[in-house]
Amino acid sequence: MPAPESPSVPVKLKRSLREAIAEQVHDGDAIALGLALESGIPFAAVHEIIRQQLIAAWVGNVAGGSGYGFRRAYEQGQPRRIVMEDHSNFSVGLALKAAAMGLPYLPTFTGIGGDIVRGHPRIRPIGDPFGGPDLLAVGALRPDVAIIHVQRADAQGNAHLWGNLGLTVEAAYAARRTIVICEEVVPEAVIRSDPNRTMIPGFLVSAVVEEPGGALPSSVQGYWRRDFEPFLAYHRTSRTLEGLQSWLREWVLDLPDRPAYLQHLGEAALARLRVSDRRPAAEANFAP
Amino acid sequence: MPAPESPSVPVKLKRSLREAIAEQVHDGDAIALGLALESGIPFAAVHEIIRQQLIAAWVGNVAGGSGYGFRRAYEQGQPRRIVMEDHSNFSVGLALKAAAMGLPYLPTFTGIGGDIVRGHPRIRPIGDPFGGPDLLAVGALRPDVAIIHVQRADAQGNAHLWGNLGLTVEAAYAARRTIVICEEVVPEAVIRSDPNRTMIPGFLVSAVVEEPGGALPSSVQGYWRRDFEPFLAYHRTSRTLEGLQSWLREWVLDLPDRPAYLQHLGEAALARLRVSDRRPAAEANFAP
Amino acid sequence: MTSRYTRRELMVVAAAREIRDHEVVFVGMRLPLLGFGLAKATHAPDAIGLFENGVIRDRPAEAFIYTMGDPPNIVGAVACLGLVDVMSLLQQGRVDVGFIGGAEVDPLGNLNTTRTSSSGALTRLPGSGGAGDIASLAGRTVLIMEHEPRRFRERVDYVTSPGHFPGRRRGGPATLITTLGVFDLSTRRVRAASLHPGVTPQQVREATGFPVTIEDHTPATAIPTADELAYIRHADPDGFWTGDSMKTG
Amino acid sequence: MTSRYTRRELMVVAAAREIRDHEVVFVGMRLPLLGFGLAKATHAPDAIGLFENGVIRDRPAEAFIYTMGDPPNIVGAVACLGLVDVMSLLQQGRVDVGFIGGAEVDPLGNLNTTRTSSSGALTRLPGSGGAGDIASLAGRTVLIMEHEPRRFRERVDYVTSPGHFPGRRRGGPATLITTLGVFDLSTRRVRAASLHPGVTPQQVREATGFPVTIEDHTPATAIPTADELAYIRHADPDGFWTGDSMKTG
Repeated sequence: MPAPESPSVPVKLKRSLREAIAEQVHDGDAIALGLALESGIPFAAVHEIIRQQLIAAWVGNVAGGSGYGFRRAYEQGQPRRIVMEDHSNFSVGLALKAAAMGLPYLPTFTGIGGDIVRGHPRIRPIGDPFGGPDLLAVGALRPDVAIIHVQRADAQGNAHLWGNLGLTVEAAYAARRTIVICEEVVPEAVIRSDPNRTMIPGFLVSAVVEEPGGALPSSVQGYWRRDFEPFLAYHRTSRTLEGLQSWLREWVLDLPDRPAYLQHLGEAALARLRVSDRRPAAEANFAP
Repeated sequence: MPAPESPSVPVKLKRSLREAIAEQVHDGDAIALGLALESGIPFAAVHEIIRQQLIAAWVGNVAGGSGYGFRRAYEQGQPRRIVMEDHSNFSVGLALKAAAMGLPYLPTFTGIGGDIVRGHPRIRPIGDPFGGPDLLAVGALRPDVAIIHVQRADAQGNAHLWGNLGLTVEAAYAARRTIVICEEVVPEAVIRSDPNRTMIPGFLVSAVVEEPGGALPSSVQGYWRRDFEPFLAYHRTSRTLEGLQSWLREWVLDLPDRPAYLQHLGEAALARLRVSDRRPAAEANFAP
Repeated sequence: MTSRYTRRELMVVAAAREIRDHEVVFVGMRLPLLGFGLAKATHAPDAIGLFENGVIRDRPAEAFIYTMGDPPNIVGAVACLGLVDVMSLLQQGRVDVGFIGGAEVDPLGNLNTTRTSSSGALTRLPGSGGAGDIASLAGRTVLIMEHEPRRFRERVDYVTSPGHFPGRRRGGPATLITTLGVFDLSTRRVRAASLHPGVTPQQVREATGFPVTIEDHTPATAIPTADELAYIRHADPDGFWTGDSMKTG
Repeated sequence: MTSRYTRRELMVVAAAREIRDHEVVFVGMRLPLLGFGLAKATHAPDAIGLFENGVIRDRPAEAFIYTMGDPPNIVGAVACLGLVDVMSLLQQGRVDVGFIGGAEVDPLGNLNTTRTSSSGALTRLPGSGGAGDIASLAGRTVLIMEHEPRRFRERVDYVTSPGHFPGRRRGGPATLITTLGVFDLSTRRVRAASLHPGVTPQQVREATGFPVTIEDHTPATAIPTADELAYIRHADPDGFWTGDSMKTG
């Protein structure tokens, strides 16, 4: 029997988020995150990226509520100018889906007649070879890194995600590298007990990190409620650049990591946010 | 408060498969079934369609093992000529997916350089408006009816399906009407306990029927093992047209319905095929 | 207008009335979400609600939600799919009606939620979200707006969500619900269907930067019934969305 | 050749050797499935297997399976997606190697599984299944065939699974494993890499309807080790696929 050429499993499981970000995220990378819209936003990773002084070059879609920091950057170039590629939710979804499907583009009817698609760098007119009306082709968007927060994963990155999905699956398929941040690293048998729950197969995953509460103040179904107050506080404080900077210091720069963030939040807040009741999914029997 | 205009829920839940087929399947309809490839094939529905003397006009894809009945029809026009539109698994999947996405076609690289796509009625060359290499456009395939066998559904047709999926979801989205055949009709609360397991939302479903064992001799994860012997027996018997006809009489035409089929199969066979062990999926907590 | 209901409560009632029974509704947050729940509780018990994050519900969430991704909006959903899945159903034509809002509207029902220079300086707005998709692909759209002169413009600065235009494949704006009245946009002209109680035609004209047809017999918007108000106040107990201090649109 | 292994067991071993460690493999049924399991058990412990029905496994099923949809193939899978999902990963270029078979093959590695008139009358074959997709989209393909003159043709009747052709974007046939030997197709010429023990060059030429390069120093295919045979007989205890009575391809 030939000796195994490479017996060692590549070590995807990282000791810390810091290690995962340092290894997987590089300056100038296009990063896809916040993919489930309002839940499971990997804030711990975002804070780590800010601490590591990296700059995301591209903001694809901003929905819901105007962000003062974003407006200052866009309107006044403060602290620096950002370049915006405007999309609708569907068009950015199709851009990721095209990359996920290994295609240069996907056709769509969305956006026709509006200004988003006019002169758009990623959207062009395309005909229908079967003689129907013209469509738009949305060019593939392949992020360098997708950062995804899930409930549980095994050490190989096979990830169980439930509740809100949004564009999470498309982004993991589309991205060159995917970082899975999970509430719990679980034994392989837990994942294998329900392969239909595996939204991201491990062979697409570059790094796995266990970081409980890493999505706060956004929610994680079955683990964390949404912490509404910080969203309002950030909105108020970020009205001025000084306010934003002081908020950044308090909640990001002066905290070494996520456990320190949770400690700064305080036990009372954590107790209020942590889900302790159970509403289990009805049993699905996989017996063969 | 205005009086409800139409308070009654449309009754999707049918008393029998016969009623569902008679109401939803019409002569000349394009029917999509066997969508999970080898599991969950709605044989009870197929037998009912044969009993009701309807003819499917289109066979899209035949994989695995040559069928003598199919060969006789194709090669010799016996008992009648069938028209074949050849596909690969991916191209027929993309044809359904295009309809599911509300598009006239989807682009792909599959099939280039082969004979399947040459002069194909549903596949045409298409360019890439972003300057990349040419692709093929696979035209949308919108079945009149999709027939799908699932583990459980509520009376509105919201259907939980797990295990093998194949093209089931695409077909239910693409079809004008979908018939859900389930092992068990369950209370709404069971479905709602795990909305990520709902592969087919009820508003896409026209009829729901409870027909335990309706997919035999194919398997249903957690409910029925695959009955291997009938596949071999059919293969042997259908070598001649007479053999096929006698098989049809024994297993389809002379049996009024699926319960009679199960009885004809016999208790010993059912005991061997019925899954009684449990391998439950790991718990997923949906508590908010 | 010193009655016992707020204008936003009246708008929720008007939104609910735009939903017919058995319809598939693309539900937004804020007032349309309440309108969907109210319609379900009254004349449209079999309406189905789709949310752009992938959630499909046939009844409102049991608890108050701030965003459609909040965990209570998942609990009790009939399905929780992905964004592209529900958008695909929308593109297929399976959605009868969708609700959208904006910072600016024009007579063709074009909405701007991207950027404006109306105040002189450039103002960046949040962007499309799903609104541009609903405007493009729903069977019809209902627009919900704060009725102010700077928002009602002859031509919006930027068309985020397209209204009526030549060659439109499907749908288009049907109704515009504002803080002053309900307007029919289905004919590509803006015609008042009803003015809210106490609102005069002159008030509407002064707040509207383009011509609007108001007939002599234009009725008053039907005021909320006690049952309707009870539903709204049960669903929004603190008046987070329907109190007079909350901005719509 | 009266040794203690069958030709099909030898072919399984040859198939396993085509899989490198850490590779993503599009696994078919029959011999390639056994080859994947054998590779995992020996030199490629970290290979990943994709099945066209949507299943992703990092180890073979615990029980014997007849089809990839059999319940034991779901149990213990790392993921169970849809067909379009795994085909999308294939189209993306995430699959290193795929295994396919056919009724006819030609020197460019074109495979026919659709229809043939080679025997005079029209014979309808099962069709592509996923083979045409694997041939089009995998990083490289390994072909597995019964080595008979009527199957090895100068030009196949119908190209179900395209081999080498000008303008190919990616991949193409790398290796052809037959009942007589292992052949290198990567250079667009058919060159024997090894002949199975006891097989003569003349036997191969007589069974092949097109020119094949067989060098003097062409080695014999390495015979299965005891451990390899033990694995195969554990996985296929009744010789359903690897017994001498079972046809390959």
